[in-house]
Order: sequence, then C-alpha cells, then structure tokens
Amino acid sequence: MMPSILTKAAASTLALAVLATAAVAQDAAPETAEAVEYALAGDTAFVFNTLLFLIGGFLVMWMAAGFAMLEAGMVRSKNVSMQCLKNIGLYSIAGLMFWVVGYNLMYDGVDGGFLGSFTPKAIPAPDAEAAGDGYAAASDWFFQMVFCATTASIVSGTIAERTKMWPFFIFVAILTGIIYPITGSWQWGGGWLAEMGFSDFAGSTLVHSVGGWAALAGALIIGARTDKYSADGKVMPLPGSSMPLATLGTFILWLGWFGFNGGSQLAMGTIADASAVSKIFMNTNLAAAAGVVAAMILCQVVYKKVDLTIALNGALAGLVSITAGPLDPSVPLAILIGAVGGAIVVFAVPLLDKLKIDDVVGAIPVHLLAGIWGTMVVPLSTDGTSFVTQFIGVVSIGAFAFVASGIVWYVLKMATGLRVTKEEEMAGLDKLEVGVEAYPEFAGAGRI
Amino acid sequence: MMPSILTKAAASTLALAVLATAAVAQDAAPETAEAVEYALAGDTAFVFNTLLFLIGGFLVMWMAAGFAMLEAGMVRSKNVSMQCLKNIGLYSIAGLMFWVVGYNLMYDGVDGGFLGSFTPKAIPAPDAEAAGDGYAAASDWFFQMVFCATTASIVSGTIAERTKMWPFFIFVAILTGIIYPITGSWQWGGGWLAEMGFSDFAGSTLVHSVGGWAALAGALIIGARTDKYSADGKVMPLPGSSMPLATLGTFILWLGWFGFNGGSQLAMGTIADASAVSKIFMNTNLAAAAGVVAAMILCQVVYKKVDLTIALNGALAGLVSITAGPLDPSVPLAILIGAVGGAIVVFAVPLLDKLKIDDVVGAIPVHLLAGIWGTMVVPLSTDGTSFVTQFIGVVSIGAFAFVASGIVWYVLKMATGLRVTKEEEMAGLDKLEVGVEAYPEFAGAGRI
Amino acid sequence: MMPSILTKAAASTLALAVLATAAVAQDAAPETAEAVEYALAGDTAFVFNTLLFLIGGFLVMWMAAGFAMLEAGMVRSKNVSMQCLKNIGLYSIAGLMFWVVGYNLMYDGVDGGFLGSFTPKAIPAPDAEAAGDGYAAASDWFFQMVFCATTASIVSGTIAERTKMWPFFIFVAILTGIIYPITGSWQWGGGWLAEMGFSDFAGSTLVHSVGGWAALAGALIIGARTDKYSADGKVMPLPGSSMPLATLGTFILWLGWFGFNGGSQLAMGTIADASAVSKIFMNTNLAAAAGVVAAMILCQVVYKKVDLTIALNGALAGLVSITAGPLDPSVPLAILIGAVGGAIVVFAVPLLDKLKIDDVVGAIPVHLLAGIWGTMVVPLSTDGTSFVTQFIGVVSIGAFAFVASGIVWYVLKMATGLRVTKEEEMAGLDKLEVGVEAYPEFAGAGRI
Amino acid sequence: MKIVMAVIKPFKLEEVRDALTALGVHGLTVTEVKGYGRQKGHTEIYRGAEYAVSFLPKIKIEVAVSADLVASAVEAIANAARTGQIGDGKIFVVPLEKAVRIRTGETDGDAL
Amino acid sequence: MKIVMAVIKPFKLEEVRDALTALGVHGLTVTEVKGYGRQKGHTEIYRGAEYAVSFLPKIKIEVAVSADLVASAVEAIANAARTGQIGDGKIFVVPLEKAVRIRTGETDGDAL
Amino acid sequence: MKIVMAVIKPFKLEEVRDALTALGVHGLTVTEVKGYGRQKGHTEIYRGAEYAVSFLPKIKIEVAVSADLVASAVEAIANAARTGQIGDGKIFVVPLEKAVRIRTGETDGDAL
Ligand SMILES: Nc1ncnc2c1ncn2[C@@H]1O[C@H](COP(=O)(O)OP(=O)(O)O)[C@@H](O)[C@H]1O
Ligand SMILES: Nc1ncnc2c1ncn2[C@@H]1O[C@H](COP(=O)(O)OP(=O)(O)O)[C@@H](O)[C@H]1O
Ligand SMILES: Nc1ncnc2c1ncn2[C@@H]1O[C@H](COP(=O)(O)OP(=O)(O)O)[C@@H](O)[C@H]1O
Repeated sequence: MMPSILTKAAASTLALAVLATAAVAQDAAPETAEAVEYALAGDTAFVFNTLLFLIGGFLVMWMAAGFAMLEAGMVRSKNVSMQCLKNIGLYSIAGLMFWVVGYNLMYDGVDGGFLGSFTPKAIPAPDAEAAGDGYAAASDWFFQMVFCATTASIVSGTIAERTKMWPFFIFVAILTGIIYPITGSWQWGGGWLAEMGFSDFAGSTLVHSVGGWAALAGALIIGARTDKYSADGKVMPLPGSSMPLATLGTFILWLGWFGFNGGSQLAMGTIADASAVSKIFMNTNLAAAAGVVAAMILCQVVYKKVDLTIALNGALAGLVSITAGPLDPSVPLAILIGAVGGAIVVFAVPLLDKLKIDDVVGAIPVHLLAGIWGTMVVPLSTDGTSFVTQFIGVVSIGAFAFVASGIVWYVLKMATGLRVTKEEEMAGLDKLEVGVEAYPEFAGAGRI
Repeated sequence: MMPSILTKAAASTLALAVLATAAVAQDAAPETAEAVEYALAGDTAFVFNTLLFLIGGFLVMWMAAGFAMLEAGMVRSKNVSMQCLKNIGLYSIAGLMFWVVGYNLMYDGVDGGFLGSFTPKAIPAPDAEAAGDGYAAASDWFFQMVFCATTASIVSGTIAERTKMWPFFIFVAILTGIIYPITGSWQWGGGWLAEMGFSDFAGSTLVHSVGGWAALAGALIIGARTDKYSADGKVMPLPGSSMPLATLGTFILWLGWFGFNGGSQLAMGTIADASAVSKIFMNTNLAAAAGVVAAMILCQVVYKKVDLTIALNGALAGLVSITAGPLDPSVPLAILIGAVGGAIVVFAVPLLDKLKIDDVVGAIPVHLLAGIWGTMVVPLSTDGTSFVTQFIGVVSIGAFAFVASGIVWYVLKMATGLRVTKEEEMAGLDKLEVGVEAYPEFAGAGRI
Repeated sequence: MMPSILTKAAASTLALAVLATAAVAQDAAPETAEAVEYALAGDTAFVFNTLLFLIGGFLVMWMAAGFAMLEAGMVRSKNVSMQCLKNIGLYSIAGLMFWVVGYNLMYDGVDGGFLGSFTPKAIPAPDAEAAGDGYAAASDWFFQMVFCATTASIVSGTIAERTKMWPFFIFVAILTGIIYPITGSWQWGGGWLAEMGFSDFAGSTLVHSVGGWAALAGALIIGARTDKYSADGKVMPLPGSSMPLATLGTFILWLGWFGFNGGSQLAMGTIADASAVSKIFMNTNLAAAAGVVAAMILCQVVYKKVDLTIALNGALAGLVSITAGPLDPSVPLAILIGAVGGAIVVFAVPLLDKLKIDDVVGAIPVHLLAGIWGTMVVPLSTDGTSFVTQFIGVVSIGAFAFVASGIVWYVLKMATGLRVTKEEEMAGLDKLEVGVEAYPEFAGAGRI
Repeated sequence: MKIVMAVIKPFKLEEVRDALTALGVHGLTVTEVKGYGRQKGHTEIYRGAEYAVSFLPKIKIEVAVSADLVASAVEAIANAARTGQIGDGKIFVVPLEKAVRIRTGETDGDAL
Repeated sequence: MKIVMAVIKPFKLEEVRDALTALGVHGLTVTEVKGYGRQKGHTEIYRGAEYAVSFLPKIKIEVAVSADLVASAVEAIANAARTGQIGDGKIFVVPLEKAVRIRTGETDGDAL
Repeated sequence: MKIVMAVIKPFKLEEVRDALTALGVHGLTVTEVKGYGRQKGHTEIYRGAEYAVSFLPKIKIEVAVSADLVASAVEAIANAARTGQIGDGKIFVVPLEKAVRIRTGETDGDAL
C-alpha cells in the first residue's frame, strides 16, 4: 500500500496532467473533446478506485470474522465466548479510534516526519469531491480502518485464555488510536521511512509485524497460561475446541486477503492498475497455497503426521510473507516466498514453546516472523529497494511497536492487572467476565 | 433506498438530459463529441449501477446465512437443524414469491397509491436494455428480492423452538409475496408515503420494523416456549447452543449490511454517487461499532458482566438504527444513532421478558425498536423530512404489518395449528419434523 | 463460460474494430474523437471485465470454504479434522498445479484439438497489457483456477471418512493438473467439442460432472465405509456431526455460485453483458430456491419428514442444474430446471445406497446427476444447441473423466493403498494422519 | 450407608434435587446417560435411510445417604420424578461401605 | 438382584444389547466413559508438542437383573463384547438391594 | 474386591491416576459428571436474566481393586485429589462380587 497522500496524486495523475495540457492548448476541437474525455475518464477512474477501496475494504472487514473464528476454534470451550466478545469488541473499538484520531495521526500532515495530527478524520460532502481527488475520502478511510483493525485482531489470539477483557480493550484503543497510526505514518503516511525508500506494499511490517510485536510484548508481560508449561519444562498441549471453526477462520482470512493485498494497489481505473490488482490476486493465492503445501510436507517429514493447525498457520504465513510485495515477484518467486513462510511456522511454533512464550494461535510466527521475512525479501523483486533500508524499516518499526506496546501493557498490569486469577483461568474466562458459556450444553455446565 | 421507479429516472437523468440537449444542438463538432461521450458515460453508469446492485445484492443474500448462523447459535441443540432448515427454506420461498408476485406488487404501477399489480416480474432480454434504463432490470430485482428475504429472516428467530415448520413457511410466503410488498409499495414503490415525504433510505422501517412487527405478532399469537417463564413469573434462561455460531452470524450480517445500506444508494456511476456509497459504508460501520461499545459498557454497568449475546445484538441494533439514514448524518451523529441502538437492546431485552414476550434471538429489540428509533431520528440530518411524517410512516406501516401478520398467524393457528405439542417441544423440533439431529454425537441421541 | 481464447476476441471486438476503422478514416475531427473514445471505452471494458473475473473469482474461491464446511458437517467428529485438512490442501494443490501445467494444457494452442500445451502459465507485466486483450491475463487465470479447484472439492466429500490423505492429494494433483484441463480444453479451450457446438456455459459438465465422475470412480474403487452397509444389505445411517456447519457450507456455496455463473459471462463492459450477468444472478438464485422447495416438498411426501441434508443438497442440485445454461432460460424455465435438480437428489440419494455406492455428502447426485440433467436441458432455451451434441459432450467428457480417474485411483490403490485400515477407520482418520482431533473436548478422547 | 442411584427424565432434575434438599441431602452427583427400556424411541431418517433411535437421553443421579434416610430419599425421588408416562425411570439402592470427604478426610456419616 | 456393570468397546453396544434382549432383559442404562488400562492409547501431536492420549472412549452399561439371571447376563455380555483384542473391557457385578420403577412404584423383581 | 468410586475436581485426574499407578492399579474408568454440594456454583447471566449454575463439572473415577488394596487406594486418591478447597469431592467404597475380563474370560482377582 502506498502512502495515501501519494496515491491521490498517482491515481489521478493522468487526468490532471492531461487536463492541464488541454488547458494550455485549447485551439482545436479534437483537443477539446479529448480534454473532456479524459476528465470523464477521471470520473470513471474515481469510481473504480473508490470501488476497489470499498470491495477491498469489506473483504478486509470480513477478516475480523476470520480472526474471531480462528481464535474461537483454537481456544478451549471455556474461553470461547470471551474470545468472540474480544474480537467483535476490538473491531468496534478500532473503528471508533481510527476515526477519532488514528487516521489523521497516520495521514494528516506527516510530511516526511514521525506522526500526523491529533484530530478526527473529516469527510467532505459527496458532491464536493472531484475527479482529481482520485477516490472518495470515506472509501479510503474505510479501507485504511480495516487494516488498523486487523492489527488489533492479531493481538487477541496470542494472549487468549488468560487476559482480562477491559484492560485488553484499553490496549486495543491505544494500539489502534496511537501506536499503529504512528508507525503507519512513517511509511504510508509519507513519513521518514517512505522518504528513505522503505517498501511495504500491503503491510507485512506495518500491519502484521506491528500486530505481532504488540502480541509478543503482551505474551511476555502477561505470561503463559497456567497449565501450559509444566514445572519440569514440558510443553502441555492445550488443544483448541473446534478445528472446523479454525479452518473456517483461515478460509475467511484467505478470502479477505485478496482485498488486503489487491486493494493496496489503491487504484483500478486504468488497464495497468487492473492488471496489477489481478497479478496481486494470483501471487497472493499461490503464496498461500505454497505455505500450506510446505507446512504439510514439513510436518509429515518432521512429525509423521500433518497437524491441521500448522497447515492453517502455513496458509496465513504464506499470505503474510507475500504481503510486503505481492505485485513485483514473478509467480515462481511468489511461490517460494510463501513456501518459506509455511516453513517458518513449522519450526517457529515449537521454538516459541521452548522459550516458554505462550502464543495460543501462532500469531507470532505467522504475523511477526513471516512479516519480517516478507519485508526483507522485497528487494529480490522490487526495483529501488535495498536490504539495508528494509532492515531499517523492520527494526525501527519493530522497536517502536514493541517498546510502546510493552509500556502500555506494563502500565495496565500495574494499574488494573492483566490476568485473571488462577481460579478464574481454571474455570474459564467465560464464567467471570462474560457470564455466557459458549457451548452450555456440550459437556459443560449449564445443560444440567 | 429510493423507490425503484424513481431511481431509473434519477440514475440516468444526466445522460438522457444531455442527449436530449445534444439532439437539439447538433451544429458543432465538439458538441457531437460531447453527446456521444455522455452516451458512453451513460453506458458506464449503467454498468456501475448494475454492479452496485449485484455486489450489494450478493452481500445481502449472504445475510441469509448470517441469520441462519445467528439463530442456530441462539437456539438449543435440539432445535438447531430445524432452525437451519427454516432459514434456507424461507430464503428460497421469499425468492420465488418475490418473483411470482412480490416485485410487481411493490413496484409496478403504484403511482402514489397503496399497491402495485399482481403479476410476475418480467425481465427484458439483455440486449434490449439501454443506458437510459440506468441499470439492468434483473439486478434490481435481485437487489430488491434479498431485502424481501431479509424481512422473513427476522421473523424466524423470534418464534424459534416452538413453531411448526409448514405453517411458518406459509406465513413466509404471504409475508414475502403480499405483506412486505404492500408496505414497500407505499414508499419505495412510489406510493402515498413517498409522496408525503416519508424517508427510509435502506429500510429501518420498511424491512426491519416490518419483520419485527411480523415477529411480534407471531410471538404473541404463538406464545412463549413452554419452559421460558415459570409459573411464579420468573424468567428461565434457555442459553443458546453455540456462541461462536451466533458471533459468526453477527459478523456475516455486519458484512452484508454494507451491501444493504451501500447498495441502497442505487447508483454508483458518478463521483457523487460513489462518494455517497463510501460515506454510507463509513457511517454504517461506525454505527455498528458504537452499538457494540454502548451495549458492552451498559452491560458492564448494569450486570457487572458483558453478555456476549447482548453485544452481538448491539452491533445489529446499531446497524438497524443507521439504516433509515446512513448517508446524511455526520460521523458523530452516526455514532450516536448507533450507540442509542445498542442501548435500546440492553434495556429492551429484559423488558420483553417482563412482558412475557418470548423472543429467542432478540429480533424485536434489534429490528423493531431500533428500526423505529432509526426512522424517527432521520429528520435530525435529512433535509425535507419531518418528525410528523416519519411518525405517520412508522405507525401506518407498523399497523398494517402487525395487523396483517396477526391475521395470517391467527388463521394459520386455527387452520393448521402453529405450535408443536409440549412433548415435541421438550424432545426438540429436530426429531419431529426434520428427523436429523444437529449434533447427533454430542450429548444427543444417535451417537450411542 | 466461453472458451477463454474466444473471449478475448469477443470482449474487445468492438474496440478493435472501431480502432481499425478509425485508423483508416482519420479525416474528420469528430471521427478522431470517436476513435479515442472507443479506445477509452475499451479501457473501461478491460477494467470491468477484469473486475468481473476478480469478483467472480473470489466468490468461487470462497466455495472452497463452503465445501470444507459442508463436508466437515457431514462427516463424523472423528474425521472432521482430516476433512478440513483435505479441503485446504486440495485447494492449495489445485492452485499450484493449475499454474504449473493446468492452465496452458487447457487453453494454450488447443485449436480444435484434444489438449493444449504442457507449460506453466506466463503472465505479462501489468503495463504490457492493452485494451485489446479484453481483461488482465492474471484475472483470467485466477477465475479459471478456482473452477479447477472446485472440481477437486467435489471429490473429497464423496470418498470421505476412509481415504488416506497423501494418495488423495496425489489424485488431486493429477485431476487438477491433467484430467480437468484436458476435458476442459475440449470445450472452453476451444477444442473439438466447442467446434462441434457443445454448450456448457459455466460448467455443469466441465466442472461438476467431471468432479462427480472422479468421485464416482473413487467411491467404486475405494469402497464403502466399513459400517455403512450391513451384511444383510441394510443401510446404516452414519449421521454427520454438525448440521449448522453443513448449512453454512451450503450458503457459502450458494453465494459463491453467483461468481461461478455470473462470472462465466466473462465480460461486463457493456450494457448487454452487465444485463446478462444480472439475468444469470436471477436465474441462478431461483433455480437454487426451486431446488430447495422441490426437495423439501418431496421429502415431506415420501418420508413425512424433511431431511435437512436433502434440502441442502437440493439447493446445490438446483445450482448445478442451471449452471450449463444460466442465461438463456426464461425465469419459469430456470425454476423448473432447478426444481428437477432438487427432485433428482431426493430419489438418487437412496438409490446410490441401494447400489452400495457410499457417497458421504451426496456429491454424485448433486454434481454428477444434476450436472448431466442441466447440460441435457440446454437446447430447450439456447439457440444453436442440439440434444445430440449435448449428449456427445456429456458422454465423451464423462467417459474420459471416469476412465482417467479410475486408472489413477487404481494405480494409487496398487502403489500406496487408498484406504486406512479398518482399525484406523474405526478410530477415526484424525488420529492416524492428522493427530489433532476436531473437537477434543466434546465426548471425544483428549478432554480427560 | 447406601448409594441411591436413580435414572430419571432430564427435565425432572431440578425437582428431584429440590425434593432431596428438603430431606436434608445436600450433595449429589449427576451423569448424562442414555436409557433403553420399554419407552420406545423415535424413528429418524437420514438421507433416505430410516433408523430407530432406541436409546433416550436420561439423567442418572447418585446420592450417598445414611441408612435411615434411604427410604425417604427413594420416596422423595420417586415422587418428584414421576410423570406417570412410560420412561419415568428406575431407582436402585446399592450398599455403601465407606465414604470419605476428600477435603477434610472425614469419613462415613460425616462425609456425606 | 445385582447390577451388572460392563465397560465395553463403543461399537459393541448394539450386539451386547441384542444379546441381553435375547435373555429377556429389556432395560439398561448406558454411559459414555473413558477407560484407562493395558490397552495403550495413541500419541497425538498438537503444534509440535507430542502427548499421549491414554484414556480411550468406552461405553459403560449398567443393567439391573434378578439374581438368577446374573450368570447368563455376564456370559452374554462377555460373548457379545469380545473381540479378543486388548481393551475389550471388564464386567463387574455389584449387589443391588432395592429397585423401584418410578412410574408405577413397583419394586424389586417387578421393577426390572 | 471393592469398587472405589471417587468424585474429584477435573484437573486432578492425572495426579490421581499417577498415584493409583504407583500402587500397582493399572486400570480405571472415568466419567464426566456434574456435582452438586456445598461448593456453590456461580451466577451466569443470559440476556438480562440471572441464574445460578449449581452443578459443577467433576470427574468420577471407578476403580475395581482387591480387598487388600482398598485402604491404600482410598488414601492415594484422597491425597492426590486434595486441594483443601471446598468441592474437592468424595470417595465411596462399594462391594464388588465378581469381575470378568472380557477378552480372556479371567475372573475376579485375575480380571482386575
Ligand atoms: N434393568 C435395568 N437396568 C438398568 N437400567 C434400567 C433397567 N430397566 C430400565 N432401566 C432404565 O430406566 C429407564 C426407563 O425405563 P422404561 O422401561 O423405558 O420405562 P419405565 O421405567 O416407565 O417402565 C430406561 O431408559 C433405562 O435407563
Ligand atoms: N481395575 C479397573 N477398574 C475399573 N475399570 C477398569 C479396570 N481395569 C480396566 N478397566 C476398564 O476396562 C477397560 C479395558 O481394560 P484394558 O486393560 O485396556 O484391556 P483388557 O480388558 O483387554 O485387559 C479399560 O479401558 C477400563 O475402562
Ligand atoms: N451425598 C453425596 N452423594 C453423592 N455425591 C456427593 C454427595 N455429596 C457430595 N457429592 C459430590 O462431591 C462433590 C463435592 O462436594 P462438596 O459438598 O461441593 O464439597 P466437599 O466435598 O469439599 O465438601 C459434589 O460436587 C458432588 O459431586
């Protein structure tokens, strides 16, 4: 995704340029006709671009449901209602915060700097917009907002099954209102990283790694689930309650990713743009497919069984990996990028357990590690990028996201506490704060 | 949503007008070019408008799945198969009825009156349509049909777990073939209410309240579930079988609502229309978000726990509230409108229980009450509307929908009976009429 | 769906023709203006056509999730993880194979013959595409790929609950890389059947029957589930584990089908095309609705109960039936075609059981039989088609798909074995090859 | 001491518990079971094949009581659980030799 | 009277019920249980961590019979449930002091 | 021979099994149950209506042991299952007259 401010220019360059030319040379009828015509093309481009934002936006919005289902399937029944509530709550809070302050903090007047302005996003009246704007302001806000919400969705899975609800929501408000917009402003807002030449097309770093860093900071400060690591260091598997829901969630995310990456072309009004969006669809799909196949084969080789949850993670890791550069890689390179993403999952999931970092859904391997991989591999196919700049981007954004998240988590820990008590954790989070069990009839209290 | 008949005109006004002008003044080359050009713009607009109907239509069609999942999650396991069957059945019947008679009864020759004609909807051959039509007739039918089906979906949830299947389907046939089209014709068909200046952009009243009134009439005539209210007036909670399915259903509905409200702009061929659709997306999303947050906070304050089902209802109530006017409110007003919707749910759900009106999924608070609220608040932001006219619309449509539904329910009660027997209710509806249990293995008969 | 190679021509005929004319007659200003204008219209058409492929494509991609949920709901808990894994795996493999060899084998240089070329699909750079191409190459690949994947999805359901995973994946690789592309090349690739005048708009035969034949061959060679038919010939019902998941899957498929049939118009850049896509949406929806209603009524009459799974199958059979010709039938004919599809299911499901062909999800009645029905009924409404040619197409494609699949299944049976052992089947496939239970807590091992 | 074990219709559980509480019995253990008996089940149909579901959902209650309470406990359960319809269930009394309250280590009478 | 309690492999339930019915025993109560015994479970793997699933799904049958039927009931169950593979399960016989049919109040022999 | 039947907190199952294994008891049968006792449940709220969930999830263990092992088995279970918190559960000892291993037909002591 290019900086929003640049996009405007990009999307309507042709229209404006030609209009300008036409203004200079208005001496012949055909010229005039052409001028009007290009203006009309500008109209059409405006509608196409807006449509891309709206379609891309609703597909990414749908990813909120994907995260909800994936996480509902990966936690134990006693925490499923809570996980659902956190997911619909975080999506709602992200939307409100990104209007109140997030959007403008990310896009308004960044000018090569470190942040925008602390103001709510204003939307012009529909009839006040013109072809030269390139797209409807509200469609852009909507599209950018769902990216912001995605960042928060990533966090909820990692720290599931032990984190208190309201402190989590406060964290989400700060993440989506302040932290994500600030790192976002550095690149997509046209800040210092963008000026330096960092490249992150649809957000392997800006969205996925930022979410991953916030999740990692949370996992470290909140600690592992009580019964996850035995005293003698053994890992105790705590299998998720519903594999079909986890599968459904993954398919939803995969579908949504076409909006995530395809929409990040930010324009669809020309043949080249439409063609680019199409290539993005193809590469995105194949990277995900390669992530699945790589994860399945490696699982078979390493464990002699194919863990469904790892295969699902493999799809997502393939998707995250290709997100930093879904357009430029050739098809075989896209497949390779995705496959490495899948491999990362197979090895990183048990590694994290060895480090006693308890990540319920695998968001850290999928979003953080594959996000770094995807960002670092961009120079292989994208002109004008360099490994050094990519590295600077990954590290600086990572450092800020991790430290800022860490501070917020820490302050919350001191102020309100972050964990439920051990008893509440044993009984399940649904009892304490939600009061509604996910499956009251199935082998749970409530039926009898 | 504007009356379909008006839309045609609206959508293609520019093209036709300019063509007409051009026809008058064909003396200069540039003029001619312009005329052709506008004709072309008309072609493009036709495609854009049609596309909006198709995309909006498939998103609203998807809401049928949302209702199915929400309701499957909110009923007890023993009634889940039946609820699924009712939902796919009602969507099918609604589609057939809206072709056989519904569409033309709603849109054909209403002319400021009280109903259209009792004829099936005819579709021109694709190559017989012209730019001046504004959009493809079949796309319009499809878009209007899914609104009709939504109305029926609302009913099935309220009266779940006790209502016989075939009588329910007969009710659906009459609701979608006759009742909904008649009230619809008053406004969107260009009937008397439209002439009076009533305003209901996407159907807070025409769809949601009508569905809600039909549900309320059903709930009153069918009565509460046998074990819902104890003899001494206590409310017995009968928790739904699956909270993740209810959550999934809500997310589906939220997604579908972008089609519901956004598509109701009915045109996307101009910058102003595309921009309007975008603003509708933004307002719709924020109203829903505000509904969730308001419901969560109020739940916490009132009950010290946050009931997931109320938060989900809060999202839907926010959506219903903004549906009567998703375009005109400023963003803060949209947030406020949604938040009040969320609040309505928190207080109306227990209130209905106090009145012993047994609404299994909360459709009456969500669709009827928030629908009324949303319609009444329109004059705050929409020019040319008045509280009086809004009130007349709400009351007249409500009265007709409630009385007509009540009559149909009553006749069915007399003719076929509406309730299963107490024994069948105890055993679950899946045994009697479906014969297939939803979860035969989980704590149900069938596994052993 | 027309042959891809023909489409290009079709979609851009107007633009090219006019450009050519313009090149010849550049003597007058208005003419010039018109020429540029049509070129622009070509640009817009390119974007619209591409958009249709992308939207249609992601909707059909979503059908992969639909099959996964339908099948997860129709198998028993002990096989649910495996079914999910097979579904995400097959979609991934199909994508990779259709790039490596499938697409070009189907579309590249078929020229009235029997197959294309064994090469990977190459995609031009986005800025190398021109209006005359009609649509972005990658969007076309994506759209065709998801059709290929659908074919494989059909197979997994029939042979569920007893088939080994890796041999199944090898079969999928061959089906999607070789078998489907070959039969596909005969028609959509512009091969001998296309030249003969066979008609299969969106794939009742090319996709659904091919999948059904592959499934049938598999079912015959793999054999029935161990406990499906008792020694004395009685059918033992083995109810699926989750009816709401099966319902969700069906709704997903229904939604995806708008992309499947609508997108197969392959163009949306003109009024006639947009109008055709709209009519396809309408007919598709009504055929499905008629399938549901017919299945429900027949179930009630025959069994005195309405089996939800048959009603769901009825929707799909209605959809498959209309797929060979969703554009040309009048609305009443579309309804009839769908209704017969629904009826087929009611009678074919028990018939297959009588023949001891064990089809877990009903894919053979739904995809194979309704696919044949839909293809044979095309001449009733489509000019230039004949029953004889349709019959030749159905038989030749069926014969090839069945025999080729049978050989592959048979070789796999000899080489690796196709079935798990009886003990593994009893214990459930999730234990052996996946190692992760679908619902570890619900009445399954693992919780305790 | 005896263990009174009763198989009852599920929706009778609350009434039975209340009846036992009225007797001063404040502990019991409940299991979801399936019962097969004279009460015939129902026919289900799945994809065209009919099959009899003959095991019906029941609730099993196990309650340990001192010898003197056995008769009244049995009566209380029987009265509370009776609907008069077939399938009301059975009550079985089984000898109990020893009871221990895990938390305190109290035994027998004190443990109930 | 005795309660014959058997833990068997789940897929043997129908055969056992048929065998008991053949003896004239027309009621029984069934519970889903997990068994731990010599039959070892299987290893599952979840996200890279292996773990043993040592409790296996079994079915527990409880059937109250008059004293004279005990031996034949035990034998019938054993024969019907036997596969010869490890994990076939156990049969336990427990004394039953009293039985009541809730619907009618009949007791003991009449209640079975 | 006796059947030792214990109702314990679910998360104590592994520890109890280990304690029994240490005693040489290598078979047991486990059931998911709900317990009602002094340990009060919690209040849940559903759509504005509060209700008490008074039945709590427990695990029931049934283990058949020879007479000489009863005391140590009871003690082992009690020690392993004790948390000291209310709701730790109960242990009941019931007489066992006969045991059969289905696979081999072995009986009584040999069958355990
Ligand atoms: N001999 C038996 N042993 C164990 N349980 C029995 C026995 N007979 C009946 N039951 C249980 O009692 C329940 C009710 O018995 P049933 O014969 O259906 O009705 P009723 O008790 O009214 O005669 C059965 O479903 C079964 O759980
Ligand atoms: N001592 C025991 N007490 C209670 N149940 C037992 C006992 N021993 C075995 N069981 C039950 O019997 C089942 C079968 O026992 P197992 O030792 O696996 O095989 P086998 O009976 O063939 O020797 C176990 O899964 C368990 O449910
Ligand atoms: N009289 C009884 N008969 C059967 N089970 C009982 C009895 N009393 C208690 N239980 C079981 O023991 C469990 C724990 O009992 P409770 O009174 O809550 O705590 P504690 O054992 O610490 O006093 C209960 O949940 C119930 O399952």
